[in-house]
Order: sequence, then structure tokens, then C-alpha cells
Amino acid sequence: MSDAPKNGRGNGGPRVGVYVCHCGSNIAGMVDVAEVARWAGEGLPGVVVARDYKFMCSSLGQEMIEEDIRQQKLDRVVVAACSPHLHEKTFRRACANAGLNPFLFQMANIREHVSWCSEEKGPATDKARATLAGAVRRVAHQRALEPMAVKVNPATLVVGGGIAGIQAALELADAGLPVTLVEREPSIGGHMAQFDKTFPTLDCAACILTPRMSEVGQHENVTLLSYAEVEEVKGSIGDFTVTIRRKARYVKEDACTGCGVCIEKCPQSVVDDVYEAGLGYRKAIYRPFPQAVPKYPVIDTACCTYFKSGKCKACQIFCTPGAVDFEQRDETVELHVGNIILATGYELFDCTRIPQYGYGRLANVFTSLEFERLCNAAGPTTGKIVLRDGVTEPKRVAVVHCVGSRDTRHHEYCSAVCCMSALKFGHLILEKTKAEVWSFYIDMRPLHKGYEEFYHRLLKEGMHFVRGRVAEVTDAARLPGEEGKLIVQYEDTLLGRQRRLPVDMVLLMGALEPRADAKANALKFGLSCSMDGWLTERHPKLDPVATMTDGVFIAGACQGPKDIPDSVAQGAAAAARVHGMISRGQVLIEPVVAQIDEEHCSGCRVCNTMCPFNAIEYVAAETVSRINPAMCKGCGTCVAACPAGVITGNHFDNTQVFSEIEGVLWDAAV
Amino acid sequence: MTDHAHDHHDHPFEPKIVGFLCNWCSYRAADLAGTARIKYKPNIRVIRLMCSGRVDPAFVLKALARGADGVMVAGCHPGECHYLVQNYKTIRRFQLLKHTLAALGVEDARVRLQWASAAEGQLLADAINDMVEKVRALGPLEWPHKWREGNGLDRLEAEVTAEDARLGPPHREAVPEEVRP
Amino acid sequence: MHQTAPRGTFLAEVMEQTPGGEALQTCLQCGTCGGSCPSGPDMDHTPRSVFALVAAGEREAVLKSNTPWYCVSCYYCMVRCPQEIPVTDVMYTLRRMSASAGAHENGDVADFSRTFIDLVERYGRSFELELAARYHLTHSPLKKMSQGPLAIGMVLKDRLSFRPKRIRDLAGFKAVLAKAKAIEKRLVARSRGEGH
Amino acid sequence: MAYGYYPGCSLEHSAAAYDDSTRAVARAMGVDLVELDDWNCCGATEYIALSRTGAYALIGRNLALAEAQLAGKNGGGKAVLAAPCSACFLNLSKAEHYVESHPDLADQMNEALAAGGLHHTPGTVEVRHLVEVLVTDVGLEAIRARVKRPLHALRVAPYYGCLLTRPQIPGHTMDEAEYPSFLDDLLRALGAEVVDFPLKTHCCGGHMTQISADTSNALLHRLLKSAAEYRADLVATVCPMCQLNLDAYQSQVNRAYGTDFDLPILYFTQLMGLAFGLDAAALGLGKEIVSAERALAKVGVERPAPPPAPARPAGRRKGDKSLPMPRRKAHHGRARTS
Repeated sequence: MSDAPKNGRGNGGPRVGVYVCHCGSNIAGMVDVAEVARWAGEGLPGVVVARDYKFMCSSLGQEMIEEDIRQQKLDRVVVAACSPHLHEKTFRRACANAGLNPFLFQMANIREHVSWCSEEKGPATDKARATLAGAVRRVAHQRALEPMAVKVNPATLVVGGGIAGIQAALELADAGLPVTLVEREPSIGGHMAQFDKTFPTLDCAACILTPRMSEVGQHENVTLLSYAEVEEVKGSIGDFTVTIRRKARYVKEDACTGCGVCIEKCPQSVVDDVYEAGLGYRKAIYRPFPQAVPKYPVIDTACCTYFKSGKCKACQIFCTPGAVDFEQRDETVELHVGNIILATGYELFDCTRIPQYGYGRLANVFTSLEFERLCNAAGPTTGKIVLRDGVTEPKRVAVVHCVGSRDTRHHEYCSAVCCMSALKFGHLILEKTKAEVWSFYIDMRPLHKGYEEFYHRLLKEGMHFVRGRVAEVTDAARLPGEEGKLIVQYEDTLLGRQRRLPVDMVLLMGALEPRADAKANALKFGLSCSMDGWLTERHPKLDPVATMTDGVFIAGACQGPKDIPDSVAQGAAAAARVHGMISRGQVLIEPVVAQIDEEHCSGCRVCNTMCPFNAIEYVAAETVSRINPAMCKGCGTCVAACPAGVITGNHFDNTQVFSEIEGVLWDAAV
Repeated sequence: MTDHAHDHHDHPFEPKIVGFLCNWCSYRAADLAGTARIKYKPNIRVIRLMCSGRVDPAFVLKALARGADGVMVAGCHPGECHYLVQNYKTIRRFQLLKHTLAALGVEDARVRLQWASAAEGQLLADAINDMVEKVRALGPLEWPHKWREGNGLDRLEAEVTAEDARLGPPHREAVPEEVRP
Repeated sequence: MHQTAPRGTFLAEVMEQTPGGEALQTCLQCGTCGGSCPSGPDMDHTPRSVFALVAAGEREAVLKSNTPWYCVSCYYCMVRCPQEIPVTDVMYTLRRMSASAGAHENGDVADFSRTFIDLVERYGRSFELELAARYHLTHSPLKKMSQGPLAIGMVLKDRLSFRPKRIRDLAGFKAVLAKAKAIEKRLVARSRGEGH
Repeated sequence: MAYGYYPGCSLEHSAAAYDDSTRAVARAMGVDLVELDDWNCCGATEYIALSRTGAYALIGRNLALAEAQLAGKNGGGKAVLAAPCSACFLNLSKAEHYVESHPDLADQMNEALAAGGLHHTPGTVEVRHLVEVLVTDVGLEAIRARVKRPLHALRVAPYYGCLLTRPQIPGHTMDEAEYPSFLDDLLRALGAEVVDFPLKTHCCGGHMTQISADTSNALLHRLLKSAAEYRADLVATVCPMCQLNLDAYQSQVNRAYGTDFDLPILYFTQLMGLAFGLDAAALGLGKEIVSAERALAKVGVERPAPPPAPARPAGRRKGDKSLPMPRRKAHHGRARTS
């Protein structure tokens, strides 16, 4: 460790300490760190200490800084090391320990942005100099800021009543915290409620899900708003105001006993595209499934005879408690919560988008979701695996993997759950019928605990596996034995030969994809989506359930394809994060916000229109605009827009940015 | 100070590019490029802002006036802004700035708006390399000399911010078309 | 996409001689092409295994293969490939390589192509009767027999003409093709890393 | 507007009937087809197999001619070149797309063209298939309106072949690569009874008829077998190569497979002409090897058009155990283009 000579400057002015990290050889291997430290010590304004050290983030490195702050009376600190996204917090804490306001610290990123992306030492060292110079010039103008403390409302909103949302809601409710669970459909349960068995243990989905559902329904701490949707979200962490629209059920919940007579008596039956995945029928007044929570039915006005022709009213006539109410209207509820957990799930890829698989044209091509209903004892065929004619049992079934997944024309990503569902389907078919099952895969990916073993089990049970993506499914018979069958044409890539297999039934393992309204929904909650449309987590590895918006968390398949165990884990994780916030009672909000100098504000209201968070309100009485620091997210767009230049962006004000510009251009010919 | 980067004459011209990167997407893209050891030209010097919407046209002019040969403004893809829609304001503001710069005879390639998601380290690296070569081809800007005397810069800043103000109040984009499914 | 395959490798050569060929290095070996191919059963290697051979640098095996020559240009593979590899165009590239190397043993298709091209280069347009006659006589008289009745049928139906149609600007046309051939030589040499 | 017309070699001889019927139908619909002067062969699928630059030069010459001859023929819009042969259509349009997206290709092409005193600026010519021009520009309504003798009672198998809908080159308006329907719609507009032909976009064998009878017989047999199973009276084609293979080699297939297919193969333009009440001779009818006489005897026999396919049942019918079919969703475009 070399200790650079002091340049004596800094008397009166700021006293800056500069610390250049080797990060082992990660930085030192490409940047002459000692030279950079020496140069900073001699060349840069206000620098009174400049050191280089192996690992600044180590406790020794941090202690060195704290030591200097005390001994050398430093009032500014700059660390040239890795990305601020990694260690800014670390060093801010170190400064705070030594009594220096953390906002008087600045970081220069000479690892990710210099040593790791450079090829020559000379230019790399120059770039490090410039980056450091920028930080040093800037830090001189930084001002002490105090984080703002906000009380956290202990109530939480969970959006989405699938297994992830249910888990999150129950974790919090069991901890004695008030939760409101909002579900779009008439009942909670999500996709899991449609499934028959669950891999790899094959326990029946309903058996493990319905107890959790009724727990939600009965829990003293859970307010369940089913058949409802979030309309608007205002506010910020600790104190959100949410507007929820409760769609009219046309059934008074307080009066309804859930006896179901209305459903029996309803003369109008229609195809159920949601719960039965288009494979079964329901009435115009319906409950998605017998164990639905809540138990109250809803009237589908689109197909109800009364709503179409004004006649019928059968349901109302036969309802002894008189719960049916055709006059009911949508109502909006306003809710105050401290945190929000999104668990809005996924939807299945539209398999008609791959016409060569014949879905929608060839009757006996089914989607994975349709098949879940087909082998579900509560499904349209009471669990009998039969062809579209409803009676014939298949003799041979082909399972096609990666339909819409791992396909750059549709979704480049792997949907993660299909391999295991395919194995599960294979098992169910072999168990319930005498049919052969053929799986066509590109790569078999049974990735978690007990999954590979399940694959082996299916190998033993005699399921056939072919490595090759199916090219097409056709009803055009060519060879003997193909007449009247569906023919699957493929290359067996392990044989290197093109083959055809006549089958009776084809299952398409459709991709899991983001809900059609995912992006619009993300905007509503102030979140962003990846290119694919999955909600973006704060950090892919280290912060998977938090988001860039404090107080809003995500869980389950809305963040990416996930199976049940993973979704449950995330639901619990999100709940734990929220619980943490609540038990702390208050959160500190980074004071990096904008401020208006009302003295000189002309009240032109340009800034108001700039803010998507409604953080800027116009005070007509005083003809000035005012910023609510709790709602300001600190983007600084209004700062740049203010024609009078009277808005200051804390920690990113003009002076600071200007001097950083001067710094990084220290060596430019001026 | 004795430094080689100083004197252009006995060294081939190495363009200086100032990059204003938003904290959420493009800065992380640059982090990713580093983590993935993707190599790119060392000519860019990065300044982190919370959002590309913070980029005041004056920043760009300042950089050019202080001797930068080019400026890159980078942000999240439209529709993926961490602040929902602020990069749409960046687009509008940037078009205006381009307009002014053209009037001042600054070549188009010297100032560039680049989208890069946190996952697009390679894309950002390519963009930087591409820009460096384009600017290298254009040669030094040497604006400082042009603005040495007189208060040209201040006049400019005033002009730009004024025009920027004249833009507003723009209609609020609740959900911009680009985002609608 | 960034071409990363090192210059001089067979893979790089194939990629460079095919528009959009860079995609070739992303092949998942899923077999969609091999499964879709109408003449797949008659090929000695499926397109997928040809790509594996290309990646493995098995130049001889690839250029000897009848696969590129049995491609009927139906483009099913191309619109189905999950990596959007321009399979059909790669097959054309391999035909050119195979032809210039004279590697393909069962040369039916190569000869047919050459006969066809000779005619086009001579007249500017193709001329079915002479094509059929010349190809089948010079090439495989046996087939000609089976084609006999067909030809007669065609003549009776006035669908074969005895006079070729020529284009007017044959001189300019030939000059263009001559130049094109020169350029082609240059390009092939470059993609082989020669002259570097 | 005037369309450049690129008949292609086949239409000069073996597919003269296609040329005749095309011109006749165009006249009837008031479509102005201007034959490209001194056009040359597009190289079919052969030339590219010998020299890429050669192939692009060959095609480039036609594009250059079109660019020069059609300038301003389409108001301010691009010059439009219509090709009735799917192979020509694909060669021309694909080359135009590739030289537009690969500047190096464009340079090589123009370097060669220069030797003949020609030049082509990529992006100046829009190449379209005849059937697409008729369906999109002229429109089914206009066609339906022109029908004098509806083809009721004729069961037609619509055969698209490969090169018309594949590969999906950006800018092609062809609805879909695997299971298109625009030709079905066109034939329906003529009053014909269109069969849902599962192999509508499968391969006719292309040049394999010249090279490996076994291969081509197999491919042709599939098509004929399937069309016959669907009780088609005839097959409508949009490509001279498909027509030639299915028509001229049908007897060879019958010999090889011991079958007795007797399926006339007509160009869709001939059917249009018939429906328009044009004179059969002027449409080149009778030039087909497998005579269409018997099938065409049916034409003109009035009989109600087939009832529309039943819509998805709103509710379940008594005692019906069958499961509902999936609702066909409106077709999405490709998820993303690279």
C-alpha cells in the first residue's frame, strides 16, 4: 500500500480523501492504480489524502477511510473502485460511521467501466484518471442530505389470487397483519385450480390448494375482493392509495348462501373459456368450480338471457334468500396500504400461431391446459382421457415440447415447466389408459429436486422419448396405417432420420407467456417489463422479488415462467420483505428528490405536466408549484424542463453535473 | 500537468466522448458489459444520471464546449423507462437539441441518443465503438476555441431552455402508443 | 449478430458465403429442418446433421453429401427454424462449394443444373426441349426412355417448341455474366481466407 | 396504374396456357400488364447452385430493366413487377430484398451489371405474384362482380405450392406460410366449392422430376392422393412448375404406384376466365395433358353454393358428449422479427 504525498491544498476549501481500489488484480491488472492515486494526490483540487489499497470494500479498507475522516478531518470522500450499484451503500455506511454525511461521498467506477472493458493499460489508466477527476470535482459540490423517514402503513395489497398471491397473503395474515387480496376472476385459485395432479409428487392439485383457498376465505386478517381489478395506484412506499373496481356480480354476497340452485335452474349454458380452457361448459350464472372461494356465483351478462332479452329471471325466481340482484352496479373501493405485492401470473401461448401443428383445425390436437382439464376428475369428462368426440380413448398420444418457447419467432426463452408437465401427462395417460405415449423434445430439462428421478420413473413406466422438435402434424395420410390418424412428422435427431408416427391425440406444450395486459399493468404500478413482457425484478440474483419501485414487490410467474414450488417460494419471500418493512415501522426514503425554489417559481406549470407520479401539485392560491418529496422519485425530468431553472435536483444539481463534466474532460484541450 | 492524452499533434486523434447514462438501464448495461468482459473503445467517459430525462440540453452543450468531440445520451428503451414515460420527454428534448446543434454546424454523428436495457451490454458496447469511429472520422470538434471569447454558450443555453419551455405544457402520456399491446 | 467462428474454418466459410448465414452458428440441432424436408428420406444426411458436420469442419463429408442437391427449395425448414437459419440458402452455398470442388459423386443434379445454365447462358432464356434432350441424352439415356412418352405428349399438346427464344442484348448479357464469374472467384478466395 | 409483367421462360412454351389466360383475365379486369422488354431467365433454382454473384447478376439484369422501363408508371410509387411463376416471383423478390438488406451483395451485383451498361438501385422495384395482385389490388369484390358463369359444383383443390408463400420475405402480403387462404377465397369468389386441401403448401418435387423419379413420384403421389381423397374435381395451381409436374408426370406416378389418378391440373387464371365466361380456347384450355373436359362439363350447372361452416355452438346439444373445438383466434403477426 503506497501513501501518496499530500499536496497541501484543501485549506479552507473541501478536504477530499481519495481511495483507489486494486480489487485484487481486477482493477490493478489493467489500471496503474498507484500512479492514479499519486496523480490524484498531486493533481486534483482539494485532495488531502490519496491512497490505493488491495480491497477497499474489506473491513480494513473501510476502517482506513473512517480513520482518515477522523484524523485528516476529511469532509469529502471518493472511492475509485467497482460500480456504485455494488458498494455505494457500503462506503456510505463507512462515512456515516465516522460521522460524515453519506451524501458527501462519491464513487468512481473504474472496474466495470474501465479495467474490465479495456484492452490496453495506458488508455485504461487515462480513463480511470478522467473518471476519478469527475468524481473529485463533483464531490466538492455535493451537499449533506438527510433521508426522509416515512411511516409504513401495516396494511398490504396482494394483486392476483393464484398460488403465489395466496401464499403471500397467508404469510402476512398469519403474522397478524391486515391483507387485501384482489382477484380478477370470480374465484381465487389461478391456474393451479385447473390442474389435476402436480409434479413430481403427483399429489392432487385441488387437495393441496383448496385448503389454502378456504383459509384465505375465512382468515380474519384477509379481505378478499374477488371479481375486482385495480384501477389506479397513487402514493409511494409506506403510503399507497389504491382504487379498486369491484365488478357487479348481480348476486348480493351478504344474502347468498352459495346453495347453487340458481346455477341448476339457469337454462343458458355456454363454453367456459377461462376455467375449463374452452373444453367445457358453464351456465350464464356460474361459479368457476365447486370449491370456488368465495362461493358466490356471478352472472355473465354477455350470455344471460335476461340481460339480452329481458326475459327469464329463472335464477332470481328460484333464489329463496333473494340474493340475485339484476340492478347491481360496479363499485369502486379506495384502499390505503403500505406495500403492494403483484402476483398476476401468466397466460398460455396461443397455439394457433404455429399452424403446422394444426391446433384449431385438427380436432384431436389439444393444448396442455386443455389436457389438464381433460384428465381432471372435476373436468368436462370427469377425468376420462378421450378424444374430442368425448368417447374414444386414444391408443397413442404424442406430446410436443417447446410450442412457442425456445423459438425466436415467438419466445426465445425456455418456459421451464413444460418438460415436467409433459412427464406428468405421460404418467397420467399411462396410468389411466392403455395408450402409448411419445414425447418429442429438444432438450429434456427436469431441473429441480426430485425431477430427474421423475424422468427416470417415466422411462421405467415405458414412456417413449424422441429427441427432435416436431416438424408438423397432419391428417394427410401417406403410408399404410396412417389413414384416419394424426401423423406427427419429425426427425429423430439421435438416429439422424426423418420419421412419421401415426397417433390419435397430440398434446401441445404451449409456452408460458406474459399476460396480454402485462405492460399496461406494469405502468399502473410504476414497474417496468423486460423485452418479453415479464415484470422486472430489482436484481436477477440478489433481489428477485423486489422491484425498482420501493414498496412494490413481485411474486410468481408474472416475473417469468415458474412452477408451483418456485411460485410459492417467491410468494413467501415477497411477504417476508414486506413484513420486514412493516416491523421496522418506518422506511428511509433517499433524499434524492427535486425541490422548487418557490420564491422564483412563475407558476408556469411546465413541471406539473412532466411528472408521471403526480408528485408536483400546483398551488393556485400562491401561483406556485410544489413537490411532494414522498411521491417524487427523483428522475430530474422537471429539473431539466423548468424554464426558469428554479427546480433543483438534489444530489444531481447543475453545479454538480457541470463540475463532473469538467472533471471527466480535465485533459481536453480548452 | 504533463500528460500524453494532452497534445493531439504528436498523437493520432483520439475522440473524447462524454456519455450521460441513466441509472437504471444504460448504466447497468455498461456495468454488464464490464462484468461480461466485453471490450470496447476507452474513449467514452461516463456520467451517471438518474434518468435520461434529467439530461438538460445545457449538459450536452457544456460537454462540447469543454472539449468533448461527441456526446452520447443513453436511456432505457421507450416503454421500459424506470420512471414510466420520462424517456419520451428525452426524445422530444433531444430532437430539439439536434435541431439547434445542426444550426450551429455540429455534425449529426457527434451527438447520439442510444437506448440500452440493463441486459444489453453488447449493444451498448457496439454503439460506443460505432460512435467513436464515426466521430474519429469527423475529426476534433474544437468548440472551445470557437467559444473562447464572447458568451456564446450562455446565449445558447438560454435559447435552448427557452425553446424547451415553449414546447410545454405537453399532453401527459399516461400510456404511450409504444407501450400499448 | 456477430460472426464469431474463426476465419478459415469451414463454418466461417459457409456463413460468409450465405446472406444471413451467421445464424448457422446458433443451430440448436433440434431437427425441425430434417423433419420438414420433403426429400429428407432420400438424403444421406438430414440438413441438421449436415450442419453438425459443417460445425465439426468435416468439409469432405459435407461436400460429398447429396443433401444440398436433393433440396427442392420448398423453404419449409426456413420458415420453421426456431433460430431463423436461412437453411435453403445454406444449401445453395453448399451446392456451389460441392460443384466447384467437383466433390459430389452422384452428379445428376449438378449436371442438370449445369445443362440448364449452359442454355440460359447461350440464349438468355431456358429452352425446355433442348434441356430435356441434352440432359437426358448426354446424361442418363435410360431415363430418357421413360421421359419419351412424356415428351411426345407435350409435343402433341403443343407445349414444347423447337425453336429457342433468344434475348436481343445477348452481348451485354454475356458480358454481365462473365464479370459476375470473375467477382465470384474473388469472393470465394476471400472467404477461404486466401489472399490475406 | 400499369404493372410490369415478367412472364418467365415457362410461359413462353410449356405454360403458354398460363400466359394466354393471364392476359385474357387481366384484360377482363382492366389490369394493364406491360411485358418487360428483353427480360432474361431468372435462373430458376439452378443458377444459384453454381454462382451466387452470377445468380444475382442474372436477376439483377431484370430488376435493372424493370427499374428503367417502369419508372413513373406507378405514379410516385415504386415500380411494380408482376410474375405469374412462383419460382420467378421468389427469385426476383428475394434478390431485391437481399440486395436491399446486404449492401455488399448490391455492390457485387452492380459491379457485374456495369459490364453490360446496367445498374439497379435496391428498393426501387416491388416484385409481386400475379395472384397476389389480383386478390389484393383488384380485390375479391370486383372479381365476384365480374363472374358470369359461377363454378358451382366444381370441387377445386387450391394448390399454393412452396415459393408463393415461403420464405416469408418482409413486405410480402401473403397472409401465411403454412396454411394460407387467399387462393381459397379467390376460388370461392368464382363460385367454386373449395376443399380444405391439407397439402395446399406442400412440395410438387420441383426439379426432382428431372433428377430422381423416385423422389418426385413420391411427392406428387402424396398431393394427388390427398386431393383425390378430398374428392376434388381438379387442382388449381399458381405456378407453371407445379402444373407441369402434377399434370405431365401424373401418368408416371400412376405407373409407379399402380394408381389411376385422373386429376386435371389447371391454372387459377383459366378458372377465372371460365367463370368470367371467356372463350375456352383463348384460355389455353385443352393444352393440359390430363384432360379437364369431364370436370369442366360440370361448370354452369346451377346449384346452391355450399352452406357456410357451422359456427361454434353457443351451448351444448342434448346428449352430445363431444368437447367444443378451440375458437380460431384472429391471426397474430410474427412475435418478433430479427
